[in-house]
Amino acid sequence: MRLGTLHLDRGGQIFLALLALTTLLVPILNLAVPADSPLHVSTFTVTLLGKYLTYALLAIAVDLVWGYLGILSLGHGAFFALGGYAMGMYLMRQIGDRGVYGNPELPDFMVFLNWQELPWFWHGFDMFWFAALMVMLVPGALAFVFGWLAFRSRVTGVYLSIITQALTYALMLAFFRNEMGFGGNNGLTDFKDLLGFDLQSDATRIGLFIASALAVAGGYLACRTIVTSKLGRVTVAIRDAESRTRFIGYRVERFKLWVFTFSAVLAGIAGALYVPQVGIINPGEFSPINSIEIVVWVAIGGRATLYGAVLGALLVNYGKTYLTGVMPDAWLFALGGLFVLVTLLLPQGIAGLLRRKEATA
Amino acid sequence: MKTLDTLRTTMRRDQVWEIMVPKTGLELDISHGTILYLEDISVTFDGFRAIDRLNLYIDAGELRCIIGPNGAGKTTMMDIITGKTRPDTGTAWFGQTIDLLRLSEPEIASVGIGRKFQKPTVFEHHSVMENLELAMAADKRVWPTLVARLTPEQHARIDAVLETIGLQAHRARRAGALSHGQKQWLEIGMLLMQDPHLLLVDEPVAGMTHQEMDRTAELLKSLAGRHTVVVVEHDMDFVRSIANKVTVLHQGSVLAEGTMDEVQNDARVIEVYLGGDEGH
Amino acid sequence: MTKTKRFASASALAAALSFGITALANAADTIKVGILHSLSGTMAISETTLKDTMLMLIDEQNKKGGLLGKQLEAVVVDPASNWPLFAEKARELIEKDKVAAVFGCWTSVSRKSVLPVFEELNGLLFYPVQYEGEESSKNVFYTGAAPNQQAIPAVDYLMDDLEVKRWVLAGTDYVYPRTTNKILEAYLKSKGVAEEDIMINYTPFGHSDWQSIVSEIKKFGSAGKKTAVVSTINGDANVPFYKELGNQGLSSEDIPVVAFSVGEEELSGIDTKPLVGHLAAWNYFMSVDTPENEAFIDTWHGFIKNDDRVTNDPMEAHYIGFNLWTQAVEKAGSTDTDKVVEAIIGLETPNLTGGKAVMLKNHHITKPVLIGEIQDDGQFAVVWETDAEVPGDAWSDFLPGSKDIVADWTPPISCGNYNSVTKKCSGQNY
Amino acid sequence: MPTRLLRSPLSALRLWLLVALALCAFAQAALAGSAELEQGIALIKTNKYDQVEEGVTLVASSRDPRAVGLLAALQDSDLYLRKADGRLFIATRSDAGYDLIDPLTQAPAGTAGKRDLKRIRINNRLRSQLRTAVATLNLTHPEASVRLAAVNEMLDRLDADSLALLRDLAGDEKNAEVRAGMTAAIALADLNADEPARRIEALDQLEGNLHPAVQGGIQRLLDREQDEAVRATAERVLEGLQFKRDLYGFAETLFFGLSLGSVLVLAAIGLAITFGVMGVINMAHGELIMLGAYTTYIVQQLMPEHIGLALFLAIPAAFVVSGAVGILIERGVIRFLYGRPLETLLATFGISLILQQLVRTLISPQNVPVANPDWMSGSWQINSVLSLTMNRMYIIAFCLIVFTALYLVMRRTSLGLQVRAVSQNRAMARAMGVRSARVDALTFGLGSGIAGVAGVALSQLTNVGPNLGQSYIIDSFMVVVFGGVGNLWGTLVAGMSLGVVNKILEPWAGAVLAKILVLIFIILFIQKRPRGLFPQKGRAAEG
Repeated sequence: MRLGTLHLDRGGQIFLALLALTTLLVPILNLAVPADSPLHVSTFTVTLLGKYLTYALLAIAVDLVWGYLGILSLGHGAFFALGGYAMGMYLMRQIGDRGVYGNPELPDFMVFLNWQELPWFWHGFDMFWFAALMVMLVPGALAFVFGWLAFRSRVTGVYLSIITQALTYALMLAFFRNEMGFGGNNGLTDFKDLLGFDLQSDATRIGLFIASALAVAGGYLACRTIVTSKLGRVTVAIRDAESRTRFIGYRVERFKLWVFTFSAVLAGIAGALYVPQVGIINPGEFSPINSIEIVVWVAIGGRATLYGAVLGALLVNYGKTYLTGVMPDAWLFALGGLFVLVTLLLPQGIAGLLRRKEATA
Repeated sequence: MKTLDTLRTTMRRDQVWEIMVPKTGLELDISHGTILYLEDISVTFDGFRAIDRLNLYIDAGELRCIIGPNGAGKTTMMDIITGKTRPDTGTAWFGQTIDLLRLSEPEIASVGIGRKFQKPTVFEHHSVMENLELAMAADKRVWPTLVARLTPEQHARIDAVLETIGLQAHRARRAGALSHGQKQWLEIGMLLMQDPHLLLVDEPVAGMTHQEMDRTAELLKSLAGRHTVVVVEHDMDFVRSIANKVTVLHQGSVLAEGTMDEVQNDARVIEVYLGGDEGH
Repeated sequence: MTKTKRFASASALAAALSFGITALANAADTIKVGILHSLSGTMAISETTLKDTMLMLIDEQNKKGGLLGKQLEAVVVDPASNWPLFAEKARELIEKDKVAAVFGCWTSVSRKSVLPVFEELNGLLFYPVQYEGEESSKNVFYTGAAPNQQAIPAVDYLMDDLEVKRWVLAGTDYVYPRTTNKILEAYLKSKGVAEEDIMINYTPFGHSDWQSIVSEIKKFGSAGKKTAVVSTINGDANVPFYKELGNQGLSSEDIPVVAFSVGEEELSGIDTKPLVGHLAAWNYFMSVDTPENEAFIDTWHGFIKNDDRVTNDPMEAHYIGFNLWTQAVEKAGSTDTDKVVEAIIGLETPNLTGGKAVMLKNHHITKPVLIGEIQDDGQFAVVWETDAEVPGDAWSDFLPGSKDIVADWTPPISCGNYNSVTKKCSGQNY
Repeated sequence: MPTRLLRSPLSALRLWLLVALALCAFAQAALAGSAELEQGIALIKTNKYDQVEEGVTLVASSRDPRAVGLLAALQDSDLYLRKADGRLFIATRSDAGYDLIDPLTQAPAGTAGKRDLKRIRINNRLRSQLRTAVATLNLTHPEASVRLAAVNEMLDRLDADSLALLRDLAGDEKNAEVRAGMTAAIALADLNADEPARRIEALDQLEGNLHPAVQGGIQRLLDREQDEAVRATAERVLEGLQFKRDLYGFAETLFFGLSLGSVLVLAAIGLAITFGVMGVINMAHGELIMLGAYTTYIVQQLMPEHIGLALFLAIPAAFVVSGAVGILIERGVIRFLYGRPLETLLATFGISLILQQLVRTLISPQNVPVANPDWMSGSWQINSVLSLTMNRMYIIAFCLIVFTALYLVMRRTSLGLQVRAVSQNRAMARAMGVRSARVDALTFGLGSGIAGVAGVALSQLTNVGPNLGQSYIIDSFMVVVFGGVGNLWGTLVAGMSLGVVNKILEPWAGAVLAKILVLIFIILFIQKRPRGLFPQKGRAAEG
């Protein structure tokens, strides 16, 4: 047991080893190897990998609540987006007077809408520590309040899934409103620098890539610690037989609440790392379809394995990048077909397939 | 209207809000010799009266069997005691001091009532040992659970229970892979790990072979005395083999109570079991 | 026993790395042109046509012998109406496919999303849709209308010719309608329209239940003054809006609607009988009778192999943008971004309505403004047009924040965001 | 109007015409009239906006009974010029090109090809003028209903000459309603009378008249009125009007709410079967609706001459198409996933992507046009403030019919019995001899077919395009969950109440905020009642 959280987790060990290798190699291949060398990794690839890693962290967060707690959240995109907005607000404030209107106080879109002063909820976001705190606090608090309401009154199964969907849908509509003060449909964009580092420079991109890799590794280890502890056994018990768990004396709603909140915080961190790498955050991230897609990654990778979630996120997103370029007119057929086939043929996901091969080998 | 009333009660100035009142009297008091009081309980589902003004008293340390035809309200009664179902009327007290109707399921479990379900529900994805570990009496709050490690005493206790239920050889096996009878025992083992004052056992021998049945009877009998055991069962032979006192439920209320012989000779019981068309 | 698994994980990662490493170096014999329009998702409705238009233009150019003696090659990607994906695809086109120019984007947010990428990698984007202005980038050429090339002339027409006294500004809640309405509000007030004679209403994207809003407009319009609706409602939310107008009995004589986002393509999705007489302001209509337009429509029908397909304003914008780009490349003798950017300013090309489109110093072009009435065949009859082309204005004179700002990409200013009062250039990324 | 006339360079001519019109009204000089008619027609033939405008004025002032047909045709853009001989005809499209009718005699005049004719173009200004002109001419129309419509039309644009005409005609008018309308118009003009008593009298006459022009007129009177007595009367009348208006306004909101609710119910009701009864989280539900809408389009394309009939035929066709696709999905995918409801979500999500892209590829990424039959458009005018649009009324009725039919199927047929049996206890039902595989397929087909039927209805209200399904799927799930999974009544009540609540909130919160509030309301409501409005009770619901 005490050999560490990675004991008996070959998938996790391999994943972390590969992650460490990539994190070491990619910066070298990007910065030190000349651009014309076949070994050179382009900045495009670095940003892309960084983006995939934030998705992987998001998928881990979803797998924690879905795979180990049985809560199918169709609203995790909301926590991701909120974390992203918190980071985006910091980046907006960092622009300072370099915006198109040169207003030192107000972001461009506020000048544009004739706002005279900064809304109260924008204060404090000029400080990185505050923004970093909000990245975790806002999604966490929302998840806590929402979870407290929902778990206390024992909303379960599809009912829970649908109201998480309602939550993210409502947030999407709200953030689309320009009156909300988050830039409406255009969202937040045109970022310049982060902690004084130019976001356009290769070194910053590498830095963000490494930060994402560390976050994924940290998130993975944290989740792994939870699921291998007795707490993890309780959550699986809740997943499999909720009322039985209650009858042996566990306050199911509290377990659900804390794990759900933790998962939301992870999703928020993923969002915060995502935004500086893609350069934009807008209400589209709240769209219910996005949240469903996250669940699909986890399902394809394999539920309740954590590393499967990472695998699924990487695979589906790489597939998307690749197919939208190669077969722009037909990639949805491939993606849709993949979803159907994996559900039918690989109920345990790819991780399940690997495990099965391992068992028969 | 109902919300208005709630609001009015909430706003009463002479009262402290319910949530702020500390829950008192969670220590079991059985000084009067009775551990469970169910009085005047009624439950209705969709117009169907599942429990109809039920009165039932269980003495501390006794082994009580409850029988009755299908739909007599046996499982519903257990649901009420464990907090799964709230009755429309009536009171349910555990000992002298604990009002069961004000507690949630985990609270009821933690004051010392354990339950085995009709359909064996063990945690299928956990090993036998993990099942027992989860059920073990311990601090069951979130943070302590995260940092909990098994102490040597706890290991010893699990081993002891494993021996009692005869599953030592299967300790690392997935519970889902156990046979039906083994699951039943595992569930009883989980009950034991909880170390409850009152055990509610719903149809423990359904689907068991004769040998398994005998062992179960032994086990239950050995528990009585130190624990109070209430068994709901259909199998008359099994009931006869363990019970000294039997309660017959019919249409949601007590029809007869006494030793097995007494109830078997009770004219109303015979009528219900043989004369009625819903015989077993 | 874990070999398979390790292999699978490793190959997944290797695959992820490989497309970055294998930078294609075979771009020597063709000039690549990127097409960045959504082919799936919500915007596919509008953008797919533009992809086809670009393919047609490239095809035609190749028939004429290509450019600089090389054939053009279209690189089509699908950003799937997903704004971050736009940025990713833009990067892919410039960095990986090494395209010489990109034609694409429709919504403002997609343009905003790709803008930093184009500026960072020094790419070229031709943006073909009417937009809210307040932007001028070194790397972007705006071939659609700026607000002064669409909204203000339309309001002038309503005011002078239809004697409209009361105004409903209805729009979808995003930046283009917000800005346009801000500009119009300021403009109307400057013309003496009272506050209570202006009603502003915003609805979400894809709004489909217009009953309450139309009923409100009806009430607003029954105050005895001639009322008109200026609609910046986005694309296909217009269809249920017009249907509701028709059903509640509001005809174009009672309350005319002038729309800035409704073109032939949007109308091809509806029965236009109840809409006859409502207006739209554009810089091009399919019904315009010129030889250039006739040729364009014939080519289009031949290319798409369907004579029922319509043409619209953004298609013309791509036509102009593409022609200006090819001219600039020929003039510069290279597809190098800096050379093309320098060469393109001041070039002119015939537009499809019988005039000339000139690329201005602020990267916008000159356009005529046409106002058309919807006919029952889904086409527009031009009822009014400007005497000459109107130069596009990047920074509106009617917004307090931008009235001192000018864009001029020629020396000595060379800035898209030059404050003529403080003499400072701000908001540039380099 | 008169001020505008003076602005034009031809104002002198117009002024003369005005006099002529006034004269004509009394003298009925047929000869002079026909001369004006000829002159007007000549101007219309020029096909230049301002000259046509002059022409219309002339034709209208001729008061020639033949003028109405001509002007009405021009108003409908049906008036064409034959290039060969420069004669005007009313042309209607036919198989061979156009059928021609003489605009003055209304006699058939042969046919012509598309290229032989040139349409007389009109613009908004002309349309407006034509409307008044036609209305003025229609004041003497033999049909009372036409006269009434004409009077109401004129209330909006009263001027000196139309008023003179109305005063003249009011005395002879036989029909009470039309006369009331004319009196109201005169009273409205009398609000400007010099004597206070006449103003009060006019106000009394206008009491309770809901025509928007009346309220505006009284409001303007109040703004300038000095006389206390008149003020008091005006305020009283206005207050009464306002009360009535509010009342009808509320009725209108309710109607809007119910019609929105009907759309929600229609969209959700198929899902109430597939999701509610079978437990399949069917993300492809929206696309099944979309298929229904596309079926409508295709049926209309097959019979372009009979739009209305096509719509009726589309209902069974859409049911069959969507139902068949549904059965295909069930047999091909879902049947392997029973007992794993959350995984049906993933598979059906994939199917929805495929179906969307399929439509984009096979038909078109653009929206397709679906025509509304004439009886679907327009509205039922109850009074000047309350009118119920026809298409919405049909939708409400259609929704109730579909609901009733489905309800009867589920309650009264053996299929319904078997469906309920399977959904409650699969093993038991199978033991009782229910062929559960067949029942599953049929149930899913039924739910999908109903979704297709909903698509037919939606095609009449909104865009038919590949994204159609996406815009309804989330709302559908909300409705089903809010109503209580597995309960058809719940779906009906939930859809209707969400629709009404949304519409009540909309005027003061705006469309977006109203929707957000409704969503928050659903979230909080589910906390209070975790199994929806009408939960399934008892043991069956557990586990």
